[in-house]
Amino acid sequence: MERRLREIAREFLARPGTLCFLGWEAAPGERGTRPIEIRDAGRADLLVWNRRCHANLAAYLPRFRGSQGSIGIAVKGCDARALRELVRARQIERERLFVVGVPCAGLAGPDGESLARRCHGCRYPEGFAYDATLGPMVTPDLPPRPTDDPDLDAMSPDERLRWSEEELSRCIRCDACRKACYGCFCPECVFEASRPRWISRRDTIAEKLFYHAVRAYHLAGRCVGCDECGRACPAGVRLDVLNRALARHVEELFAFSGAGVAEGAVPPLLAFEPDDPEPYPGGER
Amino acid sequence: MGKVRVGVFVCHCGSNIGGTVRVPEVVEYARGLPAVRYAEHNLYTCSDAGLTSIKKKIAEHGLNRVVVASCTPRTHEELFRRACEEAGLNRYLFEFVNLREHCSWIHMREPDAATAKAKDLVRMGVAKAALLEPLEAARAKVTPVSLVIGGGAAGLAAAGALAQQGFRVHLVERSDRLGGLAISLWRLLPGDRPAAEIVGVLEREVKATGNVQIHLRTVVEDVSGFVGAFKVRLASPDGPAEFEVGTIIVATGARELEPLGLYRWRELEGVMTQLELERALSSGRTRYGDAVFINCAGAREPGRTYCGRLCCAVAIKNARYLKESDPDARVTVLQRDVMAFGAEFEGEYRRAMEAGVRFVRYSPSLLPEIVGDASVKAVRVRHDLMGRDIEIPAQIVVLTTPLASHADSGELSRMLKVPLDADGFFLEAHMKLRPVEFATDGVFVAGAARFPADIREAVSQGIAAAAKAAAPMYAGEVIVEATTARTDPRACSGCGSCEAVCPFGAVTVAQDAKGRPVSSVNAVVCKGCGACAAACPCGAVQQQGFTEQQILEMVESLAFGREEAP
Amino acid sequence: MTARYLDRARLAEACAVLGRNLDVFAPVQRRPGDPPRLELLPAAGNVTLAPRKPLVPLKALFLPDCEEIMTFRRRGGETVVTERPALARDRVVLGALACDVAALALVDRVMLQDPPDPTWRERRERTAIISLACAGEDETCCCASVGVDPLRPNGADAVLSPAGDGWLLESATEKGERIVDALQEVLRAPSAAEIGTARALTSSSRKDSPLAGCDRAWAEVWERVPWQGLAARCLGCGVCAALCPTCHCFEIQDERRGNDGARLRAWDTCAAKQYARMASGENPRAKLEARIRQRFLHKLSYFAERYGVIACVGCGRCAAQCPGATGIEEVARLLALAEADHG
Amino acid sequence: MTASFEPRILVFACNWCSYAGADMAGVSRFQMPPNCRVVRVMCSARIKPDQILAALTRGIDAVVVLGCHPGDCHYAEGNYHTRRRALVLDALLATLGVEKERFQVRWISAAEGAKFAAAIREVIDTVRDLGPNPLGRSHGTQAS
Repeated sequence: MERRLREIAREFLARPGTLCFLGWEAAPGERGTRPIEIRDAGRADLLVWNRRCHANLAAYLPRFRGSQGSIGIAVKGCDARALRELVRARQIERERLFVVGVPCAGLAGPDGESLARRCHGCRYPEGFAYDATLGPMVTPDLPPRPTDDPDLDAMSPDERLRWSEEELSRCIRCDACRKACYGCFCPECVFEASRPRWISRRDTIAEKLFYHAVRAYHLAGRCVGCDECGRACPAGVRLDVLNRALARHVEELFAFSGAGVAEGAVPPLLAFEPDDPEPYPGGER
Repeated sequence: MGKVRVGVFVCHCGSNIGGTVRVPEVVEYARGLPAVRYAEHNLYTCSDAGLTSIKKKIAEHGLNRVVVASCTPRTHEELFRRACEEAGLNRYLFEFVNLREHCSWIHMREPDAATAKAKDLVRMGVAKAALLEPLEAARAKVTPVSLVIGGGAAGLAAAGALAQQGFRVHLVERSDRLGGLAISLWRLLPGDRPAAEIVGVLEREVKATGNVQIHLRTVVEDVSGFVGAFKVRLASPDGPAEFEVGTIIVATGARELEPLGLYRWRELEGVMTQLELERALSSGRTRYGDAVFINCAGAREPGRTYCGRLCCAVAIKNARYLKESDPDARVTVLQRDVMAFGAEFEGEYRRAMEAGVRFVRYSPSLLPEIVGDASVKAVRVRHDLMGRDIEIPAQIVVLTTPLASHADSGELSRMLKVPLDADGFFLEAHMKLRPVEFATDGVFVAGAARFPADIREAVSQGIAAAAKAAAPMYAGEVIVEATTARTDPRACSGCGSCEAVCPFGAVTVAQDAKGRPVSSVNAVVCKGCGACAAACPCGAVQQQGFTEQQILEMVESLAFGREEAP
Repeated sequence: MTARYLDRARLAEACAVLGRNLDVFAPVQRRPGDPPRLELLPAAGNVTLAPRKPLVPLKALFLPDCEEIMTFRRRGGETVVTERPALARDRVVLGALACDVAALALVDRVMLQDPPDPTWRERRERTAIISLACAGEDETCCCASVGVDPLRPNGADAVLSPAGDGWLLESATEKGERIVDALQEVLRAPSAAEIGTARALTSSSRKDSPLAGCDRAWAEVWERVPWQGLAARCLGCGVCAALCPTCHCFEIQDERRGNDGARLRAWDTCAAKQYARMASGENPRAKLEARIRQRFLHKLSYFAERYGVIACVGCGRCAAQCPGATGIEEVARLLALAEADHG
Repeated sequence: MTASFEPRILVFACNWCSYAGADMAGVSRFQMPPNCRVVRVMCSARIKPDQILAALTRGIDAVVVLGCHPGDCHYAEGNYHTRRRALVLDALLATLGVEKERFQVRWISAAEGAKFAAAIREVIDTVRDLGPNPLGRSHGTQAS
């Protein structure tokens, strides 16, 4: 497959009007792989594909807004979902992209052996129009959720609060989760703005809770579960648990197919149905 | 603008506030708040004395923000804003704090708590006031010309009413003659007068004004712009036409539902719809022999659940006529239940029964069957009361189908950015309070385009829509709310969340010079609800007068502002 | 200064003893697999004296992520200002690693040059550092390449060297001596064997890093470094700066909430987009590659030009944590390459 | 301690229905405990969940959003968006372990002064029983 990927990239870059090809290359030392932006066909041989190609390359697309030339990009299932969302949100034009589908049977966890957390319950995007693929792009049969996930549903609100405060208190406010997120493409984030200053730099649990709650809300119905935030987090905060829980709620509430899963699906917060459920039954007339 | 200088005016409202809240204490507290340069209390701030004092203090203390803590903005905001304006202050540099309805009146037995709460409310008001910015209401010129889409009864009535008031009207009708559905009818209830005669009156009135340009065999191809300045493009055999109008009235009417696949219509000779019968009657044929009417054909069933409202009356009218013009003929109306609303229609119902028309109830679970090979012989139906099938001989079967929306109403709704309901009829802004208006300014609806209407309703709705449309054209301009949304292009990612939630199509995302998507708000179309501001993840879209900063400042003022712990 | 010995079994006791008169900070592990954090004792979790880099470097105890310099409260029109109070007690840090300790000396050069930063100075003067001899933690460690001795850390007041089921404790300064004295009741004399093991310790920290001999001006070379390539895989997440023991930029914010407020000093970084943005909205380093170049050249070139040493202690945190798997070592390599091509 | 505890509750009300409903409650002299502070917005759809989260993490004990009844929105669709946002915010708060009573949405028409008073009394009672907002407790406490 790796060879095929290199061929495809080489052929693509040989065409006129191409800007670059986004893929993965081997990283120095024990770090596995890392993203690479190839501009000349001669370097296509640097491309690799293996269970440690974690980076969601779609996260690099918004930076090409306003530039010229077509962009080749290799995508796994989760990356393709993100890419579809980015196109919907006008952050990149689909026509500019040459999308190479990479069949991923599940990435490696930190130990190199186990299944990466993000890959549990993976769903490949439906009816996605790849320009080329390295094989059939079908959802692999993977366990729905990591076995070491805390079962939030089984907890009382109080236990959940203690869990989230303990979890979020580990956050060191480095902002890496936000900046690593494919969906955080705002030119200036609310957390960077000074008028108003939404968040204080103070190192308190309340501020961290606010930060992560707002972040989760802004991504509700848009989070594709690629867990790049979790990979970027140096403190090992279990953002994936929060993200997965909220995504599940949103999908159940609005019979939503999931961010980037179905073509043309609109994130639930950008639409409504007159007969949506009542937040407070009995709150009606 | 320079340093913020807030003035606070706390009202006793006689004893309404002062009887519970210790007003002087609140004023003293206000004096200590950041940016407050002056504070006083008035017996009645809304009195001449109070208003004069506000103006005087603005000048004396160089106040550039005014907070009045008294009653409710819903009744008094305009008054105080005007006072600020008269003192040379932009009217939007005023903030209202409600100490009466929201404090003294609901905490009458707790003066201490009410006074503490009053301090909180004033502090929050001052916090917002310090961040207020001067605003200008957008104004848009209104072209005193109206477009009426549809030349039926409603459209004619609307066009006539506008033209009589001196406005020029473009009346667009896609068929080759005016009158709509009504002209194919024979006689009209109530009053049982020839339809053509009534429509003729409307048509003559319209033509007499000399202000109406009639476009026959013409369709609306495109509409852009907004209230006051809609750009309209028409298409007709004699070529396209383009012009600008200030208002638009949708009077596209409805059509009789064709009962395709029902009761062997168009398969057996003698099976016809009410409209086909009316045409036959108009042509002068009076005797038809035994007749069976089947009501609710294609109505009140899955897929088309609504009741046509008028069809029963039509069937009653025609059944009676057939019976009276051929007393030996057996005339039967098969019905699921009879909808003859109002004194007139109920009267018609009685007259029909007295004339000898039989009304037989059938159940939707056992639909009548037509008997006959080439032509109708009889109708077999399960008699609800007798509980057994009966066969009613018939030379003709008349199917009573409901009025249905036009198949292409969707195109027009997209063009005008106005909604349709589940059945494809146009949906007004508020079913009770704004029956002929759309949420979109300058666009109105009348007649069967909204829902099956008889001619009386169509005409009155046409006149109502005309009255609504005339208002902005008389004024010559629309002044729109200043607290509209605004986008900061540098902060905008162009993700389109704002565009997606705007009910008025006021927000659009388009590529900027650099090819980046950026949202922008049309202040004239924007109604200032703020839904877009709340949908914008990064605060690039702001609602003026209710900015993120102003609201957050109030929140923090409540959360952290207390001098004593709560 | 004689060597003493601390049995692992008595570690907790030792902390308690020091805690009588001092604020004690030590690496604490909250849950298995976590990187340790330097926390004020007593803290939730176990004190772990192991050669594992704390998540947040030692620097943070002297220049915290965010701190109040002063507070102001508005009362009935009056504003009351309160300055940050002095430290209540002297402090001691247990188990600091050589890289983090060496980093303090680098930041000293900035913070203590005239006029010295009073907060930094007070904390430096009133904090004793008992470091842990480090055998080298992971592949990204290369402190040995930049003149740091992981076994006998420069700038430590005393050193704990693992030996047998405990540590050999040797003071290196007056301050360290006082700590050792304070601990006498939980210490014992080491056996010859224990001294032997401690002396025989070696470290795996690499000496061959391109960072070695990097300490000079790179002005004529750096244009030819492919910064764009680095930028292409950089997410701009800033984790490199957040974890760097020598980054020392901060911003001052006046934060008002309701009628109260504080003047805050909080970390800032040239890796962040807003860092170089001016009031006018102009931003000379709006481009990601410009920010990356600034961040690494400041450490490898500008700092070296000014102070004669590079602002890197080879702790490898940046390389280990970067989602794009880029570290300062790689930049040094690229500089060397660029130079090689050049001449 | 919860015995003497008096919650601070922030109420956002839309100008056209709920704020008028609150006025109606005042005009009718319906008495209620003084724990609520009403902030007026033109439409409930203006309220950004960020603002609600800000209030809660800054120690406000509960936030109530009031809007017109679904279908009656002055802006046709505003409260439908409010409803969806509320459902998502509910789910988020539940996930984090914040009691759902601390954020509530109610539909109050301009005529429903009595309903406004009843809703406010109910919210105050439930939140008084819940005790102080734990997020407020953690406010100011240094983490890690």
